[in-house]
Amino acid sequence: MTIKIAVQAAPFDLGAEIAALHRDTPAVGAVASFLGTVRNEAGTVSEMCLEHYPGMTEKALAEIVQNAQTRWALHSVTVIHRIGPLAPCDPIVMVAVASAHRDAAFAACAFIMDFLKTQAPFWKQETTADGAHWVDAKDSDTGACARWAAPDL
Amino acid sequence: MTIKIAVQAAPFDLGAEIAALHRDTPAVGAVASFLGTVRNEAGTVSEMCLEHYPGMTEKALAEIVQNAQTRWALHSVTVIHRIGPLAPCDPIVMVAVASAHRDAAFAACAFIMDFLKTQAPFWKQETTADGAHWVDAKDSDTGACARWAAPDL
Amino acid sequence: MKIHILYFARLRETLGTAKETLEIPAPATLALLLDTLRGRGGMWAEALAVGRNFRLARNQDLCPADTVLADGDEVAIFPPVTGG
Amino acid sequence: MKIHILYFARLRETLGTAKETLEIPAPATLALLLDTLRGRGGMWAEALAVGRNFRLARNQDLCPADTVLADGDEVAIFPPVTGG
Repeated sequence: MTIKIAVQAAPFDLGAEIAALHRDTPAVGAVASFLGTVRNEAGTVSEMCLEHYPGMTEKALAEIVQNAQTRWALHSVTVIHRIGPLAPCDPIVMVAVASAHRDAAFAACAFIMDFLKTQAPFWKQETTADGAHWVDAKDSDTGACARWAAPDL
Repeated sequence: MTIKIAVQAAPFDLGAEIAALHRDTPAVGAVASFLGTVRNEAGTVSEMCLEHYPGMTEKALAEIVQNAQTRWALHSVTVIHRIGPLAPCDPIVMVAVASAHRDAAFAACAFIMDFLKTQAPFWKQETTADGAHWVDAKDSDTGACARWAAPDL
Repeated sequence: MKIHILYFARLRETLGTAKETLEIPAPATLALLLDTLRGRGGMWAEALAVGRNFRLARNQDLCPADTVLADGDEVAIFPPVTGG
Repeated sequence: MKIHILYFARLRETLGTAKETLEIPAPATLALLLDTLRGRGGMWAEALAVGRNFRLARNQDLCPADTVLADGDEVAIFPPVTGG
């Protein structure tokens, strides 16, 4: 399996990353991907800043991808997470999983996102008119991981 | 909700389609997408040709997307399916779903693919050294739809 | 009444026909239309035999064989779909 | 033994410290290290109080408070993560 993990301030090219997972790769029939962006439904967020724990982020992401690999037959996985200051609508994270069939690709992509949300050491700080404040963790994210604990999936 | 459905011989630009779903759209926090490509694990396929039922394909895809919309809070959906002759590794289909949160985006994307595979009138014909033959439908695809029938998902 | 019939993929090849328009007496269901087609014998009787795995659409919606037809309907008969 | 400690995000701001190196007697667990930090009183006692919602990592792996430390370990204390 080919694994690419990157933690970077720079934007990523989701289309190019997905293309790299299937181009000239006849064993791949399915690529499931996820893009997370800076949401700003209320229109109050002027900036979102991502702090992380250098070294542990890459390690945590690699472990999550390896755990996915033991559960599903995957051909390749790319995970890119941005850090530093971002604007509303900016891409934050992408996960793309290539497999022979769609069920493995979809499941592994959702699995990686669920664990990234609860185990990878990133923290969001939003800036609004009131100043900067740290985003609280969501119980629903912890709950999302629990569903993968079932012995038969 | 914004819906884009296209059935076309031309290639599509998955990255550009996904970007269109979240750019300048602060209500979107998640875009889940799927790319299906011409698989050729055994190396025997020289061409894959997609036949379809003009008119019904677009109608069937629109109904599937509308059904997804009644189940999940979606911001926008793009479905593009190619027709005509394709080569191994070529993209066949893309589904991209934008939502505020990832669970709705992932679920709706998988739902649309499951129903597209069993209800949208497309047929694949593979060409190998032996000539052209129609690809058989898979029981696993019919089974994949059954899971969405559960009353509480 | 006039029924426009379309055939797709393997079924189109087997029957050697992509489309035709048939005049049948009203009232009629899809099942009755299928009986009429089977009455031609040969590949028609074989490919459309009861229990064979094919799908039916009326006016571009998948539907069961007991669907009632109306004058001018577009009916399509095709193998299980394999797109995506 | 020497333990290198890192603080992140809200906890880093609350404690006014991003990192420090502490000399503590071996053997020691992460729980014992936390007790030592709480002993400083003020924000340290409050932010790291038992039952407060923070996470622990030893050498860049999430781990529970009963984890035994070794000389030169890197320990990180941080709020629940919110990336993605």
